[in-house]
Amino acid sequence: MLEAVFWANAGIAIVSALACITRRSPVASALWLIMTLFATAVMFVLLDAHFIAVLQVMVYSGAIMVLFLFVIMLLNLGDQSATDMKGWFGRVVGLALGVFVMVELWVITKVVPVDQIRLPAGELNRMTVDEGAIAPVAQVLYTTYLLPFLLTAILLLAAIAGAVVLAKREV
Amino acid sequence: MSGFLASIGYGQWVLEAIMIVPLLGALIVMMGPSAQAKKIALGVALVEFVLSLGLWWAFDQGTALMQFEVYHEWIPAWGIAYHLGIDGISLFMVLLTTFMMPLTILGSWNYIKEREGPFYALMLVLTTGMLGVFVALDMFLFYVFWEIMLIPMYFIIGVWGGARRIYATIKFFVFTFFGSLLMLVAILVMYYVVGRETGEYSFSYRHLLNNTQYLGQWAFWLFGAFFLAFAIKVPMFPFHTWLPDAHVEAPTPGSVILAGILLKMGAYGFLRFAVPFFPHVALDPTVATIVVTLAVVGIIYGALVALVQPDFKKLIAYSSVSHLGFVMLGIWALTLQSIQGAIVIMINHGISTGALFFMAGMMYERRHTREIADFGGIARVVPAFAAVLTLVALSSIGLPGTNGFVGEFLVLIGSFSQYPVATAIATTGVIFAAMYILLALQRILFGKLDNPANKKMQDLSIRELFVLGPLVVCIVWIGLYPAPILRRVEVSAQALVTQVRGQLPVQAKAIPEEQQPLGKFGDDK
Amino acid sequence: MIWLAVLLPFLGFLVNGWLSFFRPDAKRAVSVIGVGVLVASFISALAGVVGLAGAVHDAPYIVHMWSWMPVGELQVDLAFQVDELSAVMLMVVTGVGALIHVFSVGYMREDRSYPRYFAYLNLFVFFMLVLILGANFPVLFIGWEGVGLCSYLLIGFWFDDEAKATAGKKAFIMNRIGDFGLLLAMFMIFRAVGSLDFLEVFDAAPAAFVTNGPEITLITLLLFLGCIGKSAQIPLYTWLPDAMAGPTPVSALIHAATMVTAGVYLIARTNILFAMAPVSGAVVALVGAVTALFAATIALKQWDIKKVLAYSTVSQLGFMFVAVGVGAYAAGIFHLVTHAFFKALLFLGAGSVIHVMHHAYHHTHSGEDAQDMRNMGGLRKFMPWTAAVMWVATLAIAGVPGLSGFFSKDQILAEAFARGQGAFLFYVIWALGAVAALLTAFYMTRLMLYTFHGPNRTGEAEAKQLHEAPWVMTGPLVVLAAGSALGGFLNLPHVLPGAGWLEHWLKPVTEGSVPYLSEAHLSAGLEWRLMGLATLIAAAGMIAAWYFLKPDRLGAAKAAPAEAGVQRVLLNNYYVDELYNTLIVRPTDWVSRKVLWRIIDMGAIDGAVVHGAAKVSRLLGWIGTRFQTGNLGTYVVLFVIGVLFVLSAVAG
Amino acid sequence: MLLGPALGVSAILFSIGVLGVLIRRNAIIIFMCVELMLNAVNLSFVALAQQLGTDGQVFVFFVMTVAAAEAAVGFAIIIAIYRHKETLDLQNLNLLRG
Amino acid sequence: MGMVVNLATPAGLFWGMLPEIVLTGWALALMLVAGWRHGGEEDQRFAGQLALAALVSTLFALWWLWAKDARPDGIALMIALDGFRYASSTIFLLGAIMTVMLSLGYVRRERIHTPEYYLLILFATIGMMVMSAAADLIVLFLGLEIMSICVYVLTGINRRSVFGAEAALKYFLLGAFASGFLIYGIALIYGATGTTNLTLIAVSITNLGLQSNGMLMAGIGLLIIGFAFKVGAVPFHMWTPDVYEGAPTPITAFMAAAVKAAAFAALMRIMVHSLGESIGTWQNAVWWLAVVTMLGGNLMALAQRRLKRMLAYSSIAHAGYLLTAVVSGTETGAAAYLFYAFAYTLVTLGAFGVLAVVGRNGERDVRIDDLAGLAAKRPWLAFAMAVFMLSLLGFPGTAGFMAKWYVLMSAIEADQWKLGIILVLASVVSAGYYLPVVMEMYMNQPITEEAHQESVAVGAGRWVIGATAALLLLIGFFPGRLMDVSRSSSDDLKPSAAFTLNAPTGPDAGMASR
Repeated sequence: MLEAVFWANAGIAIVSALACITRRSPVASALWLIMTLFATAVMFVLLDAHFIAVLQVMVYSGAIMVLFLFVIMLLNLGDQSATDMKGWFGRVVGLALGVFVMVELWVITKVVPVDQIRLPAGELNRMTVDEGAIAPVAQVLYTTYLLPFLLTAILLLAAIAGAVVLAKREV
Repeated sequence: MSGFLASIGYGQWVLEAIMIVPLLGALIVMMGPSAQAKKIALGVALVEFVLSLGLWWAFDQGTALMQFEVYHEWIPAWGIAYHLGIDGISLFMVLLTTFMMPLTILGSWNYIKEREGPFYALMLVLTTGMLGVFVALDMFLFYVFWEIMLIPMYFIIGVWGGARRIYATIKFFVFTFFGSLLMLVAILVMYYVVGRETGEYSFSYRHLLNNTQYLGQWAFWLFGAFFLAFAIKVPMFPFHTWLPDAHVEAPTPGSVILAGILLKMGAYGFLRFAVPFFPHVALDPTVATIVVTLAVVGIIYGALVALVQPDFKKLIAYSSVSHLGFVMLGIWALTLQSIQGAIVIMINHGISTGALFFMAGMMYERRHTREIADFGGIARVVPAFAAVLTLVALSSIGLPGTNGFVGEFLVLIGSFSQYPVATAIATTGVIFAAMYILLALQRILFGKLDNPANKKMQDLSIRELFVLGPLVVCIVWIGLYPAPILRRVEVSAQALVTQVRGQLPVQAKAIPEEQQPLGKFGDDK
Repeated sequence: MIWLAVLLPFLGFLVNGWLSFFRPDAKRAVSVIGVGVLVASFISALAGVVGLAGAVHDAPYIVHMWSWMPVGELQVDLAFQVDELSAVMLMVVTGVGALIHVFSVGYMREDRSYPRYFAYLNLFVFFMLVLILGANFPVLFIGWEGVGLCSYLLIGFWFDDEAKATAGKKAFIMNRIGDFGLLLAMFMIFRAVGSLDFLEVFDAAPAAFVTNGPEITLITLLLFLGCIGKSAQIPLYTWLPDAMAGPTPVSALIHAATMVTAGVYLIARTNILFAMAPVSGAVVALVGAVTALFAATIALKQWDIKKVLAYSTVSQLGFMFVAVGVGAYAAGIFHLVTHAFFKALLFLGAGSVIHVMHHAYHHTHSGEDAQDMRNMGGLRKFMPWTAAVMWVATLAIAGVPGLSGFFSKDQILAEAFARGQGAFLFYVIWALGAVAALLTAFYMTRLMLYTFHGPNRTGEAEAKQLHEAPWVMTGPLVVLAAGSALGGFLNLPHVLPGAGWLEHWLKPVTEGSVPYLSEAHLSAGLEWRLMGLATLIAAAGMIAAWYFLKPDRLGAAKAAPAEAGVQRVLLNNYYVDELYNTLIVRPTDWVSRKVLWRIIDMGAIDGAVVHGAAKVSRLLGWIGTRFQTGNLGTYVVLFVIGVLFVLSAVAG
Repeated sequence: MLLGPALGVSAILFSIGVLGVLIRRNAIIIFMCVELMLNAVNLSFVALAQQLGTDGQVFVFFVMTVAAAEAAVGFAIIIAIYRHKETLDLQNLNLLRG
Repeated sequence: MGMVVNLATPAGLFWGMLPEIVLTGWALALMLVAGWRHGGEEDQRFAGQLALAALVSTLFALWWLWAKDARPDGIALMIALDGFRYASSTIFLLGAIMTVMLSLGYVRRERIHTPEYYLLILFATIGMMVMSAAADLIVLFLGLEIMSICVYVLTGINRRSVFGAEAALKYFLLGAFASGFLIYGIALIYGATGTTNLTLIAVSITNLGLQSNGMLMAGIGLLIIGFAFKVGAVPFHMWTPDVYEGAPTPITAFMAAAVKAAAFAALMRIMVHSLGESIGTWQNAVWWLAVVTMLGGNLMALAQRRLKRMLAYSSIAHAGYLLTAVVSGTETGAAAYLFYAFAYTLVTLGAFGVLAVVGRNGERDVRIDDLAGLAAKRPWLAFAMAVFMLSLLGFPGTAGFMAKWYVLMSAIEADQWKLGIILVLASVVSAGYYLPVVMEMYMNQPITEEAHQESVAVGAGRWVIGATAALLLLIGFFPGRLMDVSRSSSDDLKPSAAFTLNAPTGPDAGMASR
């Protein structure tokens, strides 16, 4: 059952991703990307990452993609009729390379983690049941990963400052 | 004399002094007024010469050990030290350098008309650099000096040179740089190979020399790198093509230094490093055949190409290729006579070719051309010039009684027992030398004085006589009485021959302590 | 005392050289010094020789100056060796040299480079003395090359004339080719013996070499190569005729009497080595004989008076080599001495003729050739002294009995003939020599006829200017004439009383070689018959010349018809110069210029490798930057290619 | 259980993102493709987290933050370039080259 | 051992991150000031001075920590406290300081009146320091992103310049693209080893025998790709010339020196510390990258006539030399990196400083020929530039030589002598474009009489040029001290045997040590 749902969503994600990179209109691309993100969120849930799935929907699909659409609209790119795809040569080269990357990644990532470092089966699911969806993540985030967490603050601050300075209209 | 030198502790400070004096001089020259630059520089160079002259007496000709050693830690973590010393082989390279420098400065008196301060400062820096190459006893230090004197030379050619100076400088630089960088890799490989075997990581020349047996299979490749670096500098055929361009474009003092001293560094490198470090490779029949062949080809080839040069400086440049071929032959024959001969040729070539370049410069100063065809019959108007040029030319072709003969004769007679056929072919070089030099002499000095511009040529001035006079004296003196030089070189040359030949019969065998020609590292410190 | 004899000319050179720069007009001082040092040198040499003769000696007298090249086993001293052989040479060089110096005072009087001339001449004598006195090969070599240098300087003395400068150069280079052999011989000797001192080498030679072995043969052949160059034998003889470009006294001194005989001296000096290598000896003799004949044929048809004498010199040197080649060292030296007298005399005589001719043409500003015999004729009327002494010399060289040349030449031929019993080759050599002697008599008579006899062809105006040369020039001629006439008594044939003085004198030098030489003895009868034959030959040559040549019918040079056929070939020296030019000189130049310089140096090394590497680097760089399109698409494509590359590298 | 498949899907999605970058010329769409790649990485993290512990999920959190920050700066840059050039077609943005 | 810091406690974290915290504090202060005072030239200079003060005080904080020789208690979690960090952070800070000094004059001339300019430099510096300090791949990634984002913006900060905008866009898109590979690599390494802690990765690899684990190899490969992009290795270098050309010159210098150094610091730490034992998996890849980068950078630089672009390509070549140090995978390599980065920072700042002086408005078009005769008009400037060029060339007597020598030593020590030979051959090629600069300055005449009239280094920029040139020469002749520091700073970069043998592995390893 779970596997069926996973595979269905995997299919959706892949198809939407393909659609995303092939649609003419940026708006359509953006929407297809959102579709991929949603399908991925479902897979997150299936992989016992409930909190992350929520974040995925809220932050990614919600915030970031809205930003995309917003900018597309702002720059009035929505109705662009001419495709921005490369010519056939570029597409063939791109396709070939993309396929190669895929094959290569596929070949060398088939290995799964060795047994010694794996949690007992269903451990994460049990933790979610025991502690709720957020606590296991939060536990780690605010203790072990406190420093990176703080760094994200600096990251966002820098990004804000940068975005402001670039987007300011006056010169 | 030696008593007096001992009383002032000459041996302790002389190397430090001759290394630092030119640098200080360069500073003063830079700081001082440009108009006084040449006078200060000349003074410094003379002081330097006088300082170094004491080596003649203070040098102990009874030992092959390094003398006048200077040792300071430099980068102790890597076993790099500022370690200097002189033996019979380097003694005359040092003296040649300090001898040529005042003359060169005097010779550039009127030739250099702009940016005099920097020019003379560079000349003085160059002095230290060249001396450093000859006295360094640490491979790292040697490499630094080896490279660093490229820079003053590069500027001297590039700033004060002729029309195609840019091309010439970059060619000169890149050729040398190419070879020396490979040598750098080789030095490092030696450092690690020897370090791993002995547990002592050091760039000390002695340390490496005493442990060459550990190099094993590496030796061949290491030798190749050293060979390339030195062969380019010498220059050996077919690595010589930078030389004519550099010589032609360089200002007179540049050419003089280049021919007089810089080329010796390659030969010195062979004598000091390439051959003693890798005796098995150097004397390997195949390698020796190749080197000797190249040397002989260089002798003939340089002479033949010199024969057809329309440009006097180019002719001299190619003649250098020919002369240095004799040096290489002598080094590779590795007999006492041939090694000593090679060293004498190195000295001679500095003196004779230096003088030739001076005279080419004097011609250029007067007529602003170096084309042989633009001259002719000038012996009538400049008899003193003609006389000196003839003498120098005769020295260059090795007329007995001049210095040129002593060197060539010793090399050839020493080499004959090792490579009779090659020596026989090399000996034909004396014929070709006569051909090109006499042809040039004839075209420049003799014939009809038909070019009106030549009729107003001035004969040698007093200053120019002072430049050429010491060289002429040396030509005759070394030609007739080279024994003092030979005696000072003998023990070191013998030690070299013994050391290299001594390693030959048995592969990879440590030399017994008492046979080692050089003291062990740091004994006396 | 001997060192004084050497030093004085050198001092003369220094002083005269100094004067040539700073007091070029001080001709009187130059004359005094230039001649004075020679005379003083002669006197001191004479004193030395007399001392040597008087001493009871069993070894040569060695003067060590200083250690020259002490390198391990090789110990070369600057040392002089005085023995019987060098004593003879010493006398010839200083004696004839002094006479020629005196002659030069008159001959060069009007030259603007007078001091320079004497400086060179003094220097030459110095080097010649070093050559003959050197106690080892390298010191000999100093003199050997030094005289070459002076020859070069003096041939090109009037260097404004391109041709003269070229002639000097040619002489030097050809000499150098010979020196190459000498050098190699030295190397081989050193390798075999471990020394280059004459005494040590000659002492060690019997033990060090195998008689008739390849090593000694090669050494001697190489030594002979040196002699070929210096003494102008086939194939390196062509410089000597050209060397006539120098002032005539120079031709007399250097290119007739002294320097060119150095080769003969060297073989005589190293007689033991040659004796041990009979093959080399035969080669020497054969080359000498062939050269003698060959040069004589060319001399037949030369018009330039000095050229005739030059080829004659080459020919006579050939005789000397026949002598030393067959092992008759004393005979060779004997001919050397007599030849010095009569050939110097001939040259100096020719010099006075030329001097006078030149003077005459100079006076009328005529561009005629002062040396062409076709412009002379009947000069005996104007210059009786000169004509008379030159007749003495001509008769001597032609081999008229009683005169010096008769005895020396006859001795050589006799010695060669004597060896004929051992090997037929020597009969051939003898025959060649005999024919050459015949031709000698012919061409010398021809020279005298055309120059001094018949009508005068100089020209109306010029003839008025013709007169006898001044006493300072004729004086030496007379002295030399005496030498030419009486020199034969130095070494009379065995069949005459008081025979073989010179041979006896040279015994200490040559006796080492005696054991190796084949016994060659002529019976007295045969010797008499050979002498008779020689007389016949001389007479035949002279009479033939007298009979066939008609000086009366000869026209002046400018009116002379072009030569044809064999005559033209002879006139042009068998076109040997042209042959050398085509076969050696021009190919060398072409190869050097086109192949070595243009193709290998500039093309292959510089062009292909050096510039090629630079260009390839730039091209690669340029190609690399072509990907830098500014277009992000390209960058991404390369990026992804890089990704594949890295992943493969990691996986593989 | 689903680790292998999830990693595979992740690889495919990542490759599609790369492919998108390769074949598109519009700056915004290329940027979207980069987001797609990041999303694929997130899937890997989450899949691995199921086996290795919640650390992986935390990493996803950080990646999202980075994506957001990049988005902010990216859009600012895009707007800036749009002001100059009135286009986002990268083919027309090649003043700098060679 | 000096001060021991327990990084699991907030106090420990505070002390361990002191320099970064100091700098962040200053950055926040600057942000406030910028919000309050922005617009005029004066304000801009004030911001610059503030930034200078920030960086200098951070440097002192860092050195304080260094002097205390602070060491982590047990395995370094999240951040490392070791000499390598201190030394490399010092380099970034020095680079940033000099960048700010160069900028003071530059922004005035170019009328860039945005105080965020300095703010972003500070943030970028924080990112770099975090990168070199990171003992965890995630921290490293975040540091890298902080740095990158700031640099993207800095590239395009001159909003009047269309070149700047284009450069920023290219840099940003490719940078984000490369980040995707990097984070994917981190994910795979995490998957293979179960941890992102650098020490524990090493432990896992050794204890679990993961050397030929496919996922790990893929992860390493992707990680290398990410870094290769940041350091500008061929064929991931395509952004470098465009971005260097388009960015304001001091920022170009900053990117060439500090950004590159930071990326190398992180790469070096990972490769030596974490992956030193599994060198076989990645050495080949980096070897080839080093080769093509050295050759490619040098060859392409040969084709340039524009100075800034030429320096950009030359920086690619230098990345190749540094990759050579990485290939060795030894502590000597790390030490060589430190030395090299220091020397290269000096020379880059100096050279771009000269370029900024010579360039005037629209400096992207300064050609090599434009320097003709500089020596006659501005001898000291030309001298400094000559020193920089020779140092870049790696000529003895300059720090550049010692740096290259050190790199060569590390390569040959690791028996990579072939790479050494390629390195020196590439150096020979580089003579073909560094030397012409010197030649133009010294051996040619100025094109016009008026040339170089305005090329006067003023203020802080002059100090930067002078000081870097002097330091380069000084280090060139007396490198001993700096070499000792480099060596001692990196001699504990490999995880000590105590960790690799005894530390637990497994899902709880991280927790256990926590």
